[in-house]
Amino acid sequence: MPDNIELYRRLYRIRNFEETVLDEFPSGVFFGTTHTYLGQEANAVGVLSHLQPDDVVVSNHRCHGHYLAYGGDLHGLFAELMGRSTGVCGGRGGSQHLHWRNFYSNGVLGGTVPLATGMALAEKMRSSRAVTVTFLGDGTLGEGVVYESLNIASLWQAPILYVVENNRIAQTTSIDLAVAGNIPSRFTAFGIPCLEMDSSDVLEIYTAAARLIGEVREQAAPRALILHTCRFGPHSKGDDTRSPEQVVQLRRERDPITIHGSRLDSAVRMQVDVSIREEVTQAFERALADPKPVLSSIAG
Amino acid sequence: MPDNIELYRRLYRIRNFEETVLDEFPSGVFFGTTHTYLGQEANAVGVLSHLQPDDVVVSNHRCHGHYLAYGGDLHGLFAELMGRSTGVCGGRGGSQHLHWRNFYSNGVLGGTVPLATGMALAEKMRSSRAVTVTFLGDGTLGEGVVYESLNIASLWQAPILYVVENNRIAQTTSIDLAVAGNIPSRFTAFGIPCLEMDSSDVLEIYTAAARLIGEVREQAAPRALILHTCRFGPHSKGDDTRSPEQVVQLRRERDPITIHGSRLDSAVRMQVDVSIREEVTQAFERALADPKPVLSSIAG
Amino acid sequence: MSHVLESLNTALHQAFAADERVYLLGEDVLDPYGGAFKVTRGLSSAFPGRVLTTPISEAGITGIAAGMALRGLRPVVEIMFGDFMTLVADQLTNHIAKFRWMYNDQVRVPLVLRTPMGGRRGYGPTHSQTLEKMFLGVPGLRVLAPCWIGDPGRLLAQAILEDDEPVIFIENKLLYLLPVQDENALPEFALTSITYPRLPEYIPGYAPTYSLKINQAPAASLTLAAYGYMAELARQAALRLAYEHEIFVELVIPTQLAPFETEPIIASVRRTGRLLTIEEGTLSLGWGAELQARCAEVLGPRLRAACRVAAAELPVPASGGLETEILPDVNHIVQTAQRMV
Amino acid sequence: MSHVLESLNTALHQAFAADERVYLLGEDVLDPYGGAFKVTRGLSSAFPGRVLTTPISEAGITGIAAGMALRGLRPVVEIMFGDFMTLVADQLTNHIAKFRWMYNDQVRVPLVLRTPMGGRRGYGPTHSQTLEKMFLGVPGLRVLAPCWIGDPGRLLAQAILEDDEPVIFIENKLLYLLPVQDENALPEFALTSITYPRLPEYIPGYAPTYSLKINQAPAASLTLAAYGYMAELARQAALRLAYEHEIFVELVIPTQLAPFETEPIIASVRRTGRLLTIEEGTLSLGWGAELQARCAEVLGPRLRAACRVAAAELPVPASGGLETEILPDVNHIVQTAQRMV
Ligand SMILES: Cc1ncc(C[n+]2csc(CCOP(=O)(O)OP(=O)(O)O)c2C)c(N)n1
Ligand SMILES: Cc1ncc(C[n+]2csc(CCOP(=O)(O)OP(=O)(O)O)c2C)c(N)n1
Ligand SMILES: [Mg+2]
Ligand SMILES: [Mg+2]
Repeated sequence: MPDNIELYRRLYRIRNFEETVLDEFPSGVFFGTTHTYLGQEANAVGVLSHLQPDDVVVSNHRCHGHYLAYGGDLHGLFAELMGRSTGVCGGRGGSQHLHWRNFYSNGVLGGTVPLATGMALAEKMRSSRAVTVTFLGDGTLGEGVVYESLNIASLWQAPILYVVENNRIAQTTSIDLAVAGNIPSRFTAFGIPCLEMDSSDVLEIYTAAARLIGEVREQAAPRALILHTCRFGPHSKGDDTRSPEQVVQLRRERDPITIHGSRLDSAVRMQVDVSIREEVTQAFERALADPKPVLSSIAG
Repeated sequence: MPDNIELYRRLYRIRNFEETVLDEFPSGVFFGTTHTYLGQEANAVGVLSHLQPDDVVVSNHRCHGHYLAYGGDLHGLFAELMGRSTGVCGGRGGSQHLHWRNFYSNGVLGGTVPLATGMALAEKMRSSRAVTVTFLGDGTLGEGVVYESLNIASLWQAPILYVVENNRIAQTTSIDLAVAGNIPSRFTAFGIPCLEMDSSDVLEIYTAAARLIGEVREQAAPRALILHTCRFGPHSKGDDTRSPEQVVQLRRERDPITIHGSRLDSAVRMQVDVSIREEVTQAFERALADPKPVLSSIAG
Repeated sequence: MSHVLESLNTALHQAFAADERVYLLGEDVLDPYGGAFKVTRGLSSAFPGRVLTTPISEAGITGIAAGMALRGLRPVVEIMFGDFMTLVADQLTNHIAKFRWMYNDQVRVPLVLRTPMGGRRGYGPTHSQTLEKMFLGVPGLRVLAPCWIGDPGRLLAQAILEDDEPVIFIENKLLYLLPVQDENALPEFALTSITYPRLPEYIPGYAPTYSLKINQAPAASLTLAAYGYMAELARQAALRLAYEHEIFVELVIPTQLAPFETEPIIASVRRTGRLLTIEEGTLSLGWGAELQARCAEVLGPRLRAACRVAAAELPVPASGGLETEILPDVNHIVQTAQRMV
Repeated sequence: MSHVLESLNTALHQAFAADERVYLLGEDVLDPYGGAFKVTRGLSSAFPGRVLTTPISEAGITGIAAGMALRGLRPVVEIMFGDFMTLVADQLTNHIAKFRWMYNDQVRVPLVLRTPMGGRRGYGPTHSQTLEKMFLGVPGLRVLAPCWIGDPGRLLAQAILEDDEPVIFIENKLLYLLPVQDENALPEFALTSITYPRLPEYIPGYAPTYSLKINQAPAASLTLAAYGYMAELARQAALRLAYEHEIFVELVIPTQLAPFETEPIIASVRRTGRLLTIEEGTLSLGWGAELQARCAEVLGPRLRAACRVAAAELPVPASGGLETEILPDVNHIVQTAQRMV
């Protein structure tokens, strides 16, 4: 198990990366748009810290945190966001379309869920004992293909963990306007056991995930983890329709960095902060100096 | 309430129509294929006997029984199956694609469910107090758009009754291979109250439907009725992969015609049988004499 | 001078005011956000209860809108990004487009499905496509594309209020902020607007085709055909061709993409003998393919030169320079035109 | 002599035997039923555990197969009717077709999606369409169509075992029961088979284009292009044109529809000056549109006559006579050819 310092490092790396992204966006270094993981760091770190090298992750539009918690390289991600040929996808994918080792993301909501389910099944068919973890938001529960996937995952016992990050909002739409009934039932209705957790504490999530990923691996069967969580930033950039007070309160009460950071000796923590900030800055600077791809230089 | 004789008449009309369809198919009078309603007659009759003139029905590939129970005309359906210009859709639709008054069917599974949901919402928006009833099979629960619809029906409180006809088979695929978890939970997970019933008795179904349709109408809210039922015939024609013994047993134990027919005086029953057979035969003969459409005669 | 976005937004307000059967369904369409591209801004405040923000269920809401349309309402659906039109392909093709004919002309499906298409914003492969070509060949669908010329808002309002057929309404993202131009705003050009009064279900003034010629120019030797935002690039190219290369063109801009009404384009090519089609989607089986095929069929050897400018046959990359390379631009148009005459 | 159906079925058996990474997913594919059109017959008995009958979830199973393909397997998906391809449009377009390029060529998606298309069986508007045209313009997808000529099974086996790109494999329903014909079985014709060894990812013998000329006939004055079942109708038309009207044609039959490899067709049109394309789908933006556009682009006025035979732009009706009227047949081909020369 990664120690508290290491877990903190992972959390803060995501935090600092995402803050840098939002801070630097207006300067025009990045292309397109972005969906930052601010506030949800404990989910990715708590869950993905259990992964073994062969395990597979399928992520969505809000993928930076997942990618970094998976072990993805800061520079490769900055470079991707900046559209450089050194980006993890050579600048072709951009923020939402990442692939690195066994990590995959795509920007069409819901469509990644059957994909992940198929990957889990393939690993089972190939007897690799690898676990597949896939993330989806509360809003993504609106997409029908999610349920097609849950049904088949249950019928064929896919070794997959579905992680719902319920931040109670989809872009600007509150969960009350978009999710009828309740989330756990949507998994148990298909025969997929489900654990629900309302926490921003990486240790609590880590412990819950340990159990579920263990079950997925041992029993080669699907599980779901519903994480009630908080989005601190805008959906993408400058598009937060919630009241500032509401967001301030979330940041005060539910900050994974604060919660877990308090477990560290403050000098140690400061040292980690400094080193992470440096790591992030260096990756940013390095990416900024990298070349951009041109069509003629790449295979059609 | 229709009396027992009338209910029987409705059941037997469907039975005799469908038997005629299967009997006559080899003679080449019909186009394409067909999905008969044999064995499930009590569902359509039990539910649709509650409809008021403005109510709406959305049906699927197995629509003959729904259409006839809705009050649809025998000759128009025969003519449609025979591709005559007097068919309910002038021969353009054929067996799976019917429209008559407030009755609609289409042959792409699942896609009719949002359609029905939207119709129900439209009736609510127009304050018509009309109820929409839609039928779907157990196999159709595989389609994701069904869940998109349930979610929205629940959020927006559509006045609709979803009737699942669970004959435990989809074409040749047993429910065990296709439906994980359980059916009622798939509705309650979205906040849609649900009643389950394992019966081929039209009176039992009629009573259950009375309650649900009443609730849908009074509360302008969605409900689901799960009817465990039995398909007596092949999926379409000559494609039954079940053992003949199994089907014989179903026919012996679960025949809606037998169950309800036993409530009638046998002389009365015989009289009804004769008159229905005549009605069906006449409709068949009349349709057979009708002209076929030609492109030049119809609007592009 | 108002922008295309404003024009469309105003048209929605007018349509809602004019007919209470008009509803709108879409993701994140409520105020204060007012939709991802703000086309619906203010609508939910002005018409509460008729602007329905939906779960993320593109197929579901399209099917629901179809049901509403079949039962007497006139729904408008917003699909947040045109890339997600793939998710509604079944509802459009196997349900909405078929009902009228399959049900023997007994029903109508007056539904408008609006969606923004196009790249040049760095959104990457799944948020930058121009996918309308998938639907231009589906019998039973009308596909419209407003332009910065004429009256985009009127096109939308007519689609919502007067057209009883299902309409797909394609809005290019970069078009939104272009100022709407009428005749007077285009002093360099002579503008003609053509409609089709002979069509069986003709609606006066609906879905015009525009034709632009440079004032006092010699006879055109090339026809350019383009729609939506690409018509603006074609206009720029037309000026450059005239002033820098003395190549004079006629630019034809349909607002109805499907069903194909190619008469004005063919009429122009009869005069010029050459057709250059311009579109933002990928080349193969794009809008231009059908135009070229129809011209070749009708004109035979009188079609002396045919070319298409379109996106390279690749996903749209996120990286800006790469994206620019892949999408068609004014240079491509100018260079291709030079090669053709 | 074996039928196309048998040839495809045998190929599946061979592919399963040759490579244990091959799996098949589809609705009702288990024995004894063996699939709605029996193409998978016997497969589940011979390879239990690798033939997966699925719920009715076209999008889901296609996405699942894509995941399997990305993780080292070689899945085959059967979509029961091609009409339901609309349900997998998103998986194909925004996921499967994009992964390789969008992920910077780091992955491959070796998946084959098979589906039957076509009418003439009275199945009506939602079970009779020819919809492949929706996917012919999607960059990143290969679309193949076997024919009654050559070796349809080999085409399928190569797609499954040798091709690392995603393939859509279009099987016309009436094609299934046609006997497979090789050179010797077509005594009236000279048969040439053309492949593209210059393509970057060339697989020997894969996806040939066939060319048929009547033996000892004068120089052809018209090129017919057709694929799948329509190639059989075109063959019949070619004979009638020759024997009844002394019009001699060259018939070109590609088995790869997309990406478009038009060289053999253009080479033929260079000789004949005339191109008649024949397809079962509705006219607008069908396969023929792209061919005609490419010919017009390359040949300019040397394309003396261009025509397309295709279905009327309507849903396919259930009523037999009406269906026949709407779908293209030998008479349409013969009449159109007569008008062209
Ligand atoms: C199919 C599809 N529809 C719409 C969108 C646009 N979109 C991107 S993110 C988003 C909200 C997603 O909400 P949720 O699933 O809760 O994830 P969160 O953003 O809260 O992490 C929307 C509507 C999309 N990318 N894909
Ligand atoms: C989208 C779609 N996929 C597949 C089919 C082919 N098909 C027609 S009926 C059927 C089985 C349906 O089973 P179920 O929903 O249980 O209804 P039942 O036939 O048992 O009444 C299938 C697979 C279809 N019509 N539409
Ligand atoms: Mg959310
Ligand atoms: Mg069933």
